Amino acid sequence: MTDFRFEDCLTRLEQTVTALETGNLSLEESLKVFEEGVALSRHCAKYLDEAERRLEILAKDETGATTAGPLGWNAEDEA
Amino acid sequence: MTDFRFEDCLTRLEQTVTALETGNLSLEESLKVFEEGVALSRHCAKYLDEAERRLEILAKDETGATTAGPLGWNAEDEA
Amino acid sequence: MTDFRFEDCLTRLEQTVTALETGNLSLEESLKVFEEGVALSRHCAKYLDEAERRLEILAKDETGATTAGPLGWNAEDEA
Amino acid sequence: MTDFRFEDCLTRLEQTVTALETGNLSLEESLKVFEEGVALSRHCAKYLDEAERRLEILAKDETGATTAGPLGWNAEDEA
Amino acid sequence: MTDFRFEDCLTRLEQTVTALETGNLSLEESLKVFEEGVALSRHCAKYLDEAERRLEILAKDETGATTAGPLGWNAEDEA
Amino acid sequence: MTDFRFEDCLTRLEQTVTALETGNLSLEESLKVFEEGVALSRHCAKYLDEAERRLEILAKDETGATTAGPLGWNAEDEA
Amino acid sequence: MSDRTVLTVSELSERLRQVVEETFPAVWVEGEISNFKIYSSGHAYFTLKDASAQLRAVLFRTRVRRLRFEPGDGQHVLAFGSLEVYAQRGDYSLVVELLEPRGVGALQVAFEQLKARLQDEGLFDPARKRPLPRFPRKIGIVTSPTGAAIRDMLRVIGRRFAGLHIVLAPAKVQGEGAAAEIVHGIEDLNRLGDVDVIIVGRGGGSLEDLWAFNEESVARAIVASKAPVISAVGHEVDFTIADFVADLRAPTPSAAAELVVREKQAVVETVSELRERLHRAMRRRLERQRDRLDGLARRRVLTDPARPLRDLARRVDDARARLRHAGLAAVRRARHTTDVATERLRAASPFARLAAGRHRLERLETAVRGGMARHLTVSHHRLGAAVGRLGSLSPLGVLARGYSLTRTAEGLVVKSHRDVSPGDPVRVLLGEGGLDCRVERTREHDDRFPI
Repeated sequence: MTDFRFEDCLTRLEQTVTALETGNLSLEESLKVFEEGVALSRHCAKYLDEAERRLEILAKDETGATTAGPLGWNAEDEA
Repeated sequence: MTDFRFEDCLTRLEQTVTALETGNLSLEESLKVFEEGVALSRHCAKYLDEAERRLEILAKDETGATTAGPLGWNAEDEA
Repeated sequence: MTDFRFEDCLTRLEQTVTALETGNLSLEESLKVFEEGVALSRHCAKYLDEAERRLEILAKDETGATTAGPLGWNAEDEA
Repeated sequence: MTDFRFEDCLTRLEQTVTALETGNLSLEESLKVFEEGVALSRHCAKYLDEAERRLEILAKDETGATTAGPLGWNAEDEA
Repeated sequence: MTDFRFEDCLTRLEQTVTALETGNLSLEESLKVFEEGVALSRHCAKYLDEAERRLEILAKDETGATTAGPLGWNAEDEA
Repeated sequence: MTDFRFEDCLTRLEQTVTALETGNLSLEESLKVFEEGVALSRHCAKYLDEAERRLEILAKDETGATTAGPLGWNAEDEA
Repeated sequence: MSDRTVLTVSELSERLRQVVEETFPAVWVEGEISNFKIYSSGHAYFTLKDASAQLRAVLFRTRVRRLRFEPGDGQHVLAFGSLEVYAQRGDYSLVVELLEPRGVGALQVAFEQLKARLQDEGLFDPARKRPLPRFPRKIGIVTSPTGAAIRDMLRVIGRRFAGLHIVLAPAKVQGEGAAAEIVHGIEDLNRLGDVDVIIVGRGGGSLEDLWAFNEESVARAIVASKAPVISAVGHEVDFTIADFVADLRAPTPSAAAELVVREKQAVVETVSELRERLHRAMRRRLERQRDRLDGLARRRVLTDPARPLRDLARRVDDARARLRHAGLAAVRRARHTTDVATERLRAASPFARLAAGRHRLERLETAVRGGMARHLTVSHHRLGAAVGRLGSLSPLGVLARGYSLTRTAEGLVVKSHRDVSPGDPVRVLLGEGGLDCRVERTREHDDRFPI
């Protein structure tokens, strides 16, 4: 999921939801789908949190030092 | 960004704003653009601060001693 | 600036001022030009102070000893 | 300036003053002319002092012995 | 001035005074002429003093002894 | 001036006085003439003071030479 | 008319008298006596006449007595004397000294001849005559030591001037040998060398008495004398050859003495006056020169020679002051130009541009932050919506009703007893929590209600 962009992730989450809503899935499938949705949502939230945190850091960082790298999904994997 | 003139820098910052405002960017892209914008703005502010400082020094310097070099971007880079 | 005569210096100062007043310069250029202008104006003022001082000394000096050399920019550069 | 006669010296001094007063000279020229004028005026004043001193000596000298040489600019130059 | 007769001396003194009074002389010349005039006038006065003294001696000297030599300018020069 | 006769002496004295009075002499000449005049006048005065009455008579001695002897006779007594 | 000279009778008579008496001091006249008359006074008056003229003549008593003949009318005579004008009567007459009958006087002839010869020689020439010394110191006198003449002269000299040296050369003045003695006297006096003047003379007498003074030797001696000679022979009208050749003729010896000797006081005064004039002239001369010198020495150019210097010094000072002023003015002008340029420079300072730049920068920065924040907000919303919907769709909702879900270790849901074998671990998901179980046995049938 590393290379997923936030928007792609969010889109999949919404597809997952839609799949669940149709109700055509077996319990097992819906459980799988549901779990994926939860993971996706968590991922997105985390990304947003991180983004906000960095925004705040940038806003407050008077020293002007930028954080080392770009905000990526990888960091989440390690969390 | 070393060789950018202040005006160029400001122009890029404006482009950044436009890019952000159009909303066509992914969140990741936005973040990247945002960070660049912040960096540009800091750069400009710093330049302005430095310029202002030097002007003030010039205005107040009754000893007539001029600062060593011309007011340039290089000095800032080394800061 | 050593070899400049006072009049040359003054002429450059005036050119500097005119350049600044027309407003066609970039901020960097105008800063540079302004600093040069300030330096020129200080140079001229200093030269005038020195000239006046020497004038008074010469006018009052009853011993008749004249100062050694001509009033030049060099002396100022070493100040 | 050794061979100048006092009258020539005074005439030059007055010309110098007039030249300065017309104000058509550059500052450097003015200063040069001024210094020359000061030198001339000192020269003249010194000569007059010397002349007066000799006149006093002559007036008081009851022996009638005249001083050895003529009053010249040379003597002054060696002063 | 040894060989000058008193009258010549006086005539020269008169010329000297006239020359000074016309005022056409340069300062150097008039100083020289003045010195000469002073010397001449002293010379003449001295001569007259001496002549008067001898007149008195002769007038009072009842012994009739005349002084040795003639009253000349030479004697004065050696004084 | 021993050999001068009183007569000549007086005549010269008169000439001397006239010469002095006409005033055509130079001062030096006047002084010389004056001194001579003083000497002459002394000479004359002395002559008059020293003159004494003598009466002599010439007689021939044995050799036939004429000698002058006193004439013992007082004319005044008979007057 | 104005140049017409008018004389009174007296004046004319006086002039006539001078002319006549000086022109004819001694003259011989030849004529015939008439009207001869001797008055009671003893003087004789007569007229001398010839064919066409006549001349009054008088013979005083003393002369009358010396006459050697008896004069009378009609007698032809030679008369010697001088002419005198008698102003009161307006006539003139010959005062006769000698009167001789015509043709009688051999002496007369000799006199006339000698006089003519000496005159021709120029011995009577006035130009030859030497001036007398005005102040003689030594006076020689040739005369008789016993005569009246020496007495008279010494008296006069003694009275006027005490300090004179007089040398008397004694000489017979009449009779045999008189001329020789007179000559010797003159020569002896000259030999002394220092005699200033010589008086030769005697008292009056007859023509014969005076004759020695008419001798040529005496005349020559007088001419040869180095010292000027005064002749003083007889009284008034006795004229001799000596009188003619002498440097001066005195009528009498005492007159000669008076001529020679001046008053001493006058001489002394003359000398002192000369001395006075001498000193005065010299003093005046010196004073004049002194005045001239003082006048020159007092001239301003000599007493105050520094005067022109002061003018020049003022000129120099003026020039100096102007120089300083002009120099400072030049600097001031330059300073003004510089100040104007500097003021413009200050006005053109890029400070304003900096402010504008900063303003624009701030705006842009705000825009950047705003854009980003908006983006994040939109993302949050979208995520929130998705998460909300997902929550309501959880398949685990049935568990709450008592159902449970059993999965294999591989996570597969166990739907049939055949899905597991005894001993297999299974995980049971409950409404609340879960169970980790192991399969004890499998059953083909359970106790559920048949449907």
